[in-house]
Amino acid sequence: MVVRGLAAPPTPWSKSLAEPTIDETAYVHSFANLIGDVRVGPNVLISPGTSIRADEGSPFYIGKDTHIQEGVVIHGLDRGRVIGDDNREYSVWIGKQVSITHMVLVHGPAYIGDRTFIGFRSTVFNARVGEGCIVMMHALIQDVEIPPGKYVPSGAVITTQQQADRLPDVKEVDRQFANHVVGANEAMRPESR
Amino acid sequence: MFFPPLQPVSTVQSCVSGDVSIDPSASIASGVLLQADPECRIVISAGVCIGMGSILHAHGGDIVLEAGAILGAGVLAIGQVTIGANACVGSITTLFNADVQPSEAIASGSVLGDRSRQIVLDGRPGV
Amino acid sequence: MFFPPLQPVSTVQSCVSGDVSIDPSASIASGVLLQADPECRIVISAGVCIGMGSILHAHGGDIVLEAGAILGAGVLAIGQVTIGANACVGSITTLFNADVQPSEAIASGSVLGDRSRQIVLDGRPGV
Repeated sequence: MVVRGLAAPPTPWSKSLAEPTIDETAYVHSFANLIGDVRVGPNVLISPGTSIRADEGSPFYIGKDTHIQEGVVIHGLDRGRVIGDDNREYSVWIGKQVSITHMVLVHGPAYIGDRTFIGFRSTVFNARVGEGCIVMMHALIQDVEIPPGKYVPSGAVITTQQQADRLPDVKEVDRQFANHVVGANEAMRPESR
Repeated sequence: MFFPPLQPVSTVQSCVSGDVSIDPSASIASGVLLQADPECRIVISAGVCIGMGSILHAHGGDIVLEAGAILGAGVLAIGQVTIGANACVGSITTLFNADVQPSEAIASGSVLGDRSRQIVLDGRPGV
Repeated sequence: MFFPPLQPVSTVQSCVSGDVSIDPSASIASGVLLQADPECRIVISAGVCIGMGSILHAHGGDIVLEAGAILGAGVLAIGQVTIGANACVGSITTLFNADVQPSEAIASGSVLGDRSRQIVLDGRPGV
């Protein structure tokens, strides 16, 4: 086998960054890359191969019981903030019991409400996704506010508020499929091994 | 369909965890993650090539890459997946509990095994 | 179409000759041959992956593998060839003075750039 390394590019502005604040009950894999003011809540799971960099936009908030799966990238623009549930300003707010699945890109300013599911390789940029939404795979959500409890099908490109307002409600069948997808990461939690 | 740009690889080395067997003639690019959950296996056969930043996560079954199979950059294979001999899976493809036949070529950016509810937005499916 | 089985590679090391530049993040399997004729170059960009026993021979122009491109096992690229970023070239494919577009997936066993005379034998093209 041939495996070659690639050095992580140095970020010149990251020298004076705040350190992440990680709750002692959270599990952050050693191959996860967290820098800057990232506030990680209780029982959060952060998988290997993730890159959570609050080096331009900051701070980031990741709520209780949330899963960040492999290959997820969370980053934020220098400008632009969202209001978190605590009425403070964040570059990225991710609520509690959220599932951010493999290879999702969350680019701040971005707000993701409690119990929302973001499917494989979808992108949320400059947007608010309300509580209890299900966003399926390979979707793009940009420059919009998605009301709570909405369903975004795979491959959807939602970039106007008109589109966002017409989205259908989540059905039980959607919730079941999302749980099936998330099941793949439950085994990751060290206590369940 | 929109795809986020492939991110630069941040992990210095590839990361392997669980029951993963890799043939010595396989070639694995930088930043690849191979993860087999308990009681699952990942098998990488002879002459297989895996592109940069790909993620293979075996869950509820094995992930088997048969001889000469190739996965492009940024491929995600999750669940139980078999990639047939000499198959070619284009970059940034997602495979969820799905198989690829031997010698089959899958276009870049495909999603296989997505059984979520499809709906029509703005008169176009899924758009 | 018939394909000879991939032969086990006897040379453990790859062989490089001429003006060949290889990004440190590229991964190259055993038995690969990279040969640039005089005044030609071979450029292997970041995150590229080349399968075992592949042969790249730049002749009359450059061979450029853009970032994240991946070539399967036993690929032959000869002449002037550009493989676009994140493209995926299936095993035992032959590229003769031909380009592959970014993110394109080429099925295993393809021939690109063959401009020889095609004839029909037994009612099937080229068989």
